[in-house]
Amino acid sequence: MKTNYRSPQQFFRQRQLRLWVVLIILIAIYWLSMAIVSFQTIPSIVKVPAGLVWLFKNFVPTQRSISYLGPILYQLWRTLLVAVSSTICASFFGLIFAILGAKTTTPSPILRVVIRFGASLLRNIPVVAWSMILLFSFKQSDFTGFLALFFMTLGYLTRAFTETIEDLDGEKLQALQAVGANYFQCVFCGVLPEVASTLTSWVLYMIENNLRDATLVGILTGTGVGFLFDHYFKSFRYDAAGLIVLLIAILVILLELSSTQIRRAIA
Amino acid sequence: GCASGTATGTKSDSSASKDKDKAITVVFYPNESAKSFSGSRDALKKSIEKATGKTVKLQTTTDYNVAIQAIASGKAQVAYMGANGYIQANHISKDVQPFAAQSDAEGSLKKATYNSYIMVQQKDADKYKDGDKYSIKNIKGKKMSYVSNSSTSGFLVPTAEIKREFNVKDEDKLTQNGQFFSKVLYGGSHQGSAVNLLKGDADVAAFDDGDLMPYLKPSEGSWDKLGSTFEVKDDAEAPFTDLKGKKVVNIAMMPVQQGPWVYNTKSLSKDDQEKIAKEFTSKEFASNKEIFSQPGSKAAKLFQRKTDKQQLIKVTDKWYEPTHKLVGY
Amino acid sequence: MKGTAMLKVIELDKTYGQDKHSLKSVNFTAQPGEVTAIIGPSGAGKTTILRSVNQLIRDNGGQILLDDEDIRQANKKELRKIRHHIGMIFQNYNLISPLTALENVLHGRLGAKSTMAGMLGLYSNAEKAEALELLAEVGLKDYAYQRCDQLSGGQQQRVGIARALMQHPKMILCDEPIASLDPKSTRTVMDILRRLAKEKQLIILINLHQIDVAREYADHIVGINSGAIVFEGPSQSVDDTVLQKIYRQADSTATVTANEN
Amino acid sequence: MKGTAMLKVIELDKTYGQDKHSLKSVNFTAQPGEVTAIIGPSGAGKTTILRSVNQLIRDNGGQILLDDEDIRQANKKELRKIRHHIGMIFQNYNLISPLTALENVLHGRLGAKSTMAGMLGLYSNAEKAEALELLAEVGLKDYAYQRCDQLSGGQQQRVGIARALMQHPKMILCDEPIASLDPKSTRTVMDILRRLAKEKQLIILINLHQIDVAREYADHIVGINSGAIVFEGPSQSVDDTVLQKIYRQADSTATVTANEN
Amino acid sequence: MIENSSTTPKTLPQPNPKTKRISMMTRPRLILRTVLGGLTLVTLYSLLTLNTANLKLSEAFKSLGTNLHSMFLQPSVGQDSWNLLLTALTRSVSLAMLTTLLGALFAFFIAVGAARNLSPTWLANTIKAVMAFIRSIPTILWVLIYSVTMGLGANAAVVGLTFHSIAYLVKAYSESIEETSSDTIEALKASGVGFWPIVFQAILPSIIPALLSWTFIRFEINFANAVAVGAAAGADDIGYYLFMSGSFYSNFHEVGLIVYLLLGVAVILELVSMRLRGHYLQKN
Ligand SMILES: Nc1ncnc2c1ncn2[C@@H]1O[C@H](COP(=O)(O)OP(=O)(O)OP(=O)(O)O)[C@@H](O)[C@H]1O
Ligand SMILES: Nc1ncnc2c1ncn2[C@@H]1O[C@H](COP(=O)(O)OP(=O)(O)OP(=O)(O)O)[C@@H](O)[C@H]1O
Ligand SMILES: [Mg+2]
Ligand SMILES: [Mg+2]
Repeated sequence: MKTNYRSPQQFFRQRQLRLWVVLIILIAIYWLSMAIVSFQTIPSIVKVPAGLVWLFKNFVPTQRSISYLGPILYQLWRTLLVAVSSTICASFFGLIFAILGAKTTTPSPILRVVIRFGASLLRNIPVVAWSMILLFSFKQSDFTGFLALFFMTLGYLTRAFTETIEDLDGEKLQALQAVGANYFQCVFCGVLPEVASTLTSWVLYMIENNLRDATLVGILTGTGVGFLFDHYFKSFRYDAAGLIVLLIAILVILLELSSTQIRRAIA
Repeated sequence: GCASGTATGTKSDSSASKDKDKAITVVFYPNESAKSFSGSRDALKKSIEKATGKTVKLQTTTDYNVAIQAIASGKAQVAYMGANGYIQANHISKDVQPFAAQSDAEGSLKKATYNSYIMVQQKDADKYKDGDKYSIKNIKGKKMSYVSNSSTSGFLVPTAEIKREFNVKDEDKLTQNGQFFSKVLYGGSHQGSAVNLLKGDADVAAFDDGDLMPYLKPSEGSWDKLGSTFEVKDDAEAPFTDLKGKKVVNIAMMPVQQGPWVYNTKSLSKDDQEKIAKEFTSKEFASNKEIFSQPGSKAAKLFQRKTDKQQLIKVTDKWYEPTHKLVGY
Repeated sequence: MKGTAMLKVIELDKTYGQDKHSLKSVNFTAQPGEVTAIIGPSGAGKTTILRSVNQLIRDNGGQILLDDEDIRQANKKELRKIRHHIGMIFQNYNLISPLTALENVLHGRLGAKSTMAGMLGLYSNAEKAEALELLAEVGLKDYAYQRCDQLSGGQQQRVGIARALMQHPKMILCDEPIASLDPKSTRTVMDILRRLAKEKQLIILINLHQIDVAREYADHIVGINSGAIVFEGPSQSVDDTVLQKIYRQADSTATVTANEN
Repeated sequence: MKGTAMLKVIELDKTYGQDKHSLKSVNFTAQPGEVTAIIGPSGAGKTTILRSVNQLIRDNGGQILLDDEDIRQANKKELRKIRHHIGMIFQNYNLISPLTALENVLHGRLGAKSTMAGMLGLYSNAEKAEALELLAEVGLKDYAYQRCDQLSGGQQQRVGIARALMQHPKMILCDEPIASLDPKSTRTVMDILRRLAKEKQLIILINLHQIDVAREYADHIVGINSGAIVFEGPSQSVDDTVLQKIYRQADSTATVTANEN
Repeated sequence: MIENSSTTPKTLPQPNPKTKRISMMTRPRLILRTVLGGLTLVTLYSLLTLNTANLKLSEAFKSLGTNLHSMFLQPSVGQDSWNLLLTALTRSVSLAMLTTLLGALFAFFIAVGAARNLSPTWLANTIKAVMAFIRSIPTILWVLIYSVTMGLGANAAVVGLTFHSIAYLVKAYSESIEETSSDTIEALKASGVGFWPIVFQAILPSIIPALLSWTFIRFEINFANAVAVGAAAGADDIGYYLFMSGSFYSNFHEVGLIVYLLLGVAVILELVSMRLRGHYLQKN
């Protein structure tokens, strides 16, 4: 790293130059992408409010949709269970992988690369492919939904946990090393307490995320509230579909609130 | 391919925004009828362009609701859809009107239908006999497989048949586990639904004829006969590779009306409507080798032509009365 | 015992990055039973020396002999064992902030525990009692159950000291342990350290800025400037000329080669 | 001018949480042109006082008069303006670590800039030159372009000092500014602070642990113990009995009510 | 706001000195354990009650093996051409770029309002709730909405996907902002620096590594979404071919090839993000 500049002017000029280069690259990427998919920024943004109006006009739950409340609530409960269980299982394995894969705590750099790319693989196999792989073998059931969510969550949590651990101040770990603590002790007594609150919020977020993804997975596996949504949606019962969205939103907001609350309590 | 087709279509579109109103958007949903035959689609685009003198933009979507909303809202002017989809679109906006559908082999509308089946495995077939005839009386409590709930022949028609037979009022009963059926599966496609049955995940499955023809052959009876037995072909590709030789029997067969070409009368000028309708129902159009697979040829095209007489033929909303009834509006 | 347990640093070298020469051929010894103070201007390399001694940072060359064995040659497992016997007190405390003071002190026992017991934080009652006692000794009896990030700077520093004492160390490395302490606490802490050195024949290596404290409490003083040792001797022999040599030029020229010894 | 620009703290109260009484009816004054030192045991509330003075923490009651106006009544905008004239030096530096020393020093000018210029970090050449000069003055000329997390503790502290000076403040609050400095830097820094106080008639309020430094450099000394002022007077009058009063009991009883004044 | 960081010391009552056992349990720990324990119980319950559809595991895994085999070991272009697939892939990547860039830009400013250490609590909470609401509307719905209001095509796809992109990044960014040490913010506040200068001069440089990693994660998600949903909006991207070969033809070979293409993009992304992060995190 070059640390000596002739004058502050030169230093700031270089800073600015770097900033400009980054900005220009970003703008170039944006412009190129726009051209490739023929996207029109301004006309599109102008129409955003109109879309929102349409959404509320069509999807507001009506009197009729209340009659669907029973099955919706039951499926929502099932979906919540699958979302929670897949997240918890995934976070258990994700934590192990993250500790083994984080730069600061990895026992071997090769393992780190393997884990990172393994996680990337899990995240990036598209849902359609997951559903093909899993549906053909595990059939249409809650279990298939569980597996699909589990694998995708594992991919994300491994990465998120890894980075949380990497962001940790290395000096604090050094203090434990200096005490003569071994690897696992450093992890359990140093790393985990420091990151517990962040990890918890991640876990709660992934539950929320899986609840929403369940709409996608549900369509594929024919289970849960996602399937129900698809069913109402496809049969043009938009009010019922809207009711499902509303209920999911309420649940998601509740989860988010409790997440903040819990994080504050354990911080 | 269709990818480049879209690109050029939109480019001229953004350069001269005036032309935008004049451009005609055609939307396809890859339903049971419209497959990814990009060659056919390009030919279609050319012939519409020739007929109207306007730029044509082709849009494909994988989502059923998007296609229907697009044509109903007038953002797309022309669409090719299944019968059920048409009814839905027409229900949202009366501006959506059919103008052409595939004729029967005689070139008329009389038998302009294809078949939807309810099938069971051959080894269980006897259980579904009512006297010496097959019936669906015994399917209650079984495991059922549909195609998807937006499918006409793989969902709408079979459920209508079951509703009629068992006098069920609430359609939702037929789609939920443990209500009418012990379990309800969705194959995602006609092939998928058939596979559910062949593998034994479902006891009863609904699907149509056209989509299964490459994989099944009638070993007893024919495609048009109730109670026929079908066998998986020896050279069937995935996902049927492991299922060679397995047999299924159709215990119910319902005619399904051919899906229409529709336009939105609000967003397409009268003049263009006539021009396109005329072009589509013309004899030359039917002999376009890119759009119709000619009799005897194996090449997969948008439409199959069994005889020289088969072509697109003019239809109106009235002809779809039976499907209107099935849907309920 | 005294002769063998001595700490001997020989020709220690350290560069950060490629060009930042922070330690240049550092040589000094520290005897058990004595308090050895390292003094020198800010940025001279005091922290760097301390961290090299228990190999928290890898140096570029030299020898660090403890009991005539070179720490630098130890493998991972041996190093852990050695480290368990070296207490360290950090300039910026380095406590695990969400944990209570008590738990941080108990961490001092980790090196002596089995992996499993350490992981799960299973400490015996005796250990807990000892930790509480140590906290009381450094004046933090009432803060045992408080999260460390809610303690004042000086309070955190003292938690760090208690943690080091909890290790029952043979050597204690202190990086400016009294920087954020008030005079009274300073005396308390320095008294503890000196007493430990004498009673248990510990090696105490301590970075200090306050020369008067160094003169009063240290037996042996090492002066460092720009990464090079410029003085080593008994604390009585530190006079104004020596101090001038040590603190000369401060560190605005720290990167420029200085070769006095 | 001297009379009006005085800092007057009246009956200041602060509790952390519900029960932790950290400041109890604190009263003292600080004159421009003078260095006022606050001394007291660790955990007594020195940092808390300083932070209350520029309202970084909201106290529970009392008055803080600067130029006879109560800072506590200022609205957001006024507060920002007032704060721009108050330099602050933190116990743990509080620099933006990924940025260079130079940039951190320049941050001292942000309060005087328009929002836009501040957002984009547009500094004039004169400001840049001044920042470099200030860095040179605290002995960090060669470190101007180094990331702050690569500086030693004392180096970071001095960057913080330069940042405060960059504000051209009317008052400087220093939270143990010399804790991690070597004696020479300590002198440099304290000399700078004293000179500034005299030359520019600044109010300098400084938390110190080193009594000798306080005695030498401060004009006025405030002693605090367990959140209560136990002494206020010129630095000459600080004798052993006073010190005993200030440092008595240390802070193991900091939470227990103590009502001497 | 920042100043009122009054935290109650969360200690349990002092352990009774007479009892021999010295407890180290504090309230935060208790809460954490309760939460984790509760979640574990729910997990156990739901795992035990999962409907497995009479699954025969051995058979399932065998067929999984064959499928994976034909997917990953025998990829082929199927009935489409390389040219077609690569063009479509570029289109998908572009969609992801657009939605990520747009999302990041909007999200950063909204996130500042949603960060509890910068904005009043009511505002932060409101924004967070609105974002949570936006997130819970399925992407396909957004796409539907915008293909109705502006017609099928890239415009609808980009706008539809950007909504989620923004909602997600606002949450992520605002939490990163909340994690910046309040001390450093305090230092600038103490010198009377205004709000936006603090955001850009203190917070932004401190959280760049976090922002980068979040943005890259989102890029990945956007890419996946573009594949899943872009096709529905008629953006004519790789998702269309994946859908056709997967859901319609069950052509494992072509699905395999497309998955390889997608993974290729993901690996490149991962490499770029690792490098950038390393660059900003480096301290030595
Ligand atoms: N991680 C690092 N990367 C690069 N240079 C570093 C790093 N850590 C320290 N240095 C440099 O090495 C030199 C010695 O640093 P060290 O921390 O040992 O000083 P010190 O004597 O402890 O100073 P102080 O009394 O101020 O704490 C300094 O010039 C410092 O800038
Ligand atoms: N955020 C906080 N929450 C709860 N208690 C706090 C908090 N900050 C400080 N305290 C308590 O308030 C008291 C005074 O703290 P303060 O930081 O003002 O002490 P100090 O005099 O600056 O000590 P030192 O010299 O060690 O820095 C201490 O008992 C401390 O534990
Ligand atoms: Mg140091
Ligand atoms: Mg303090």
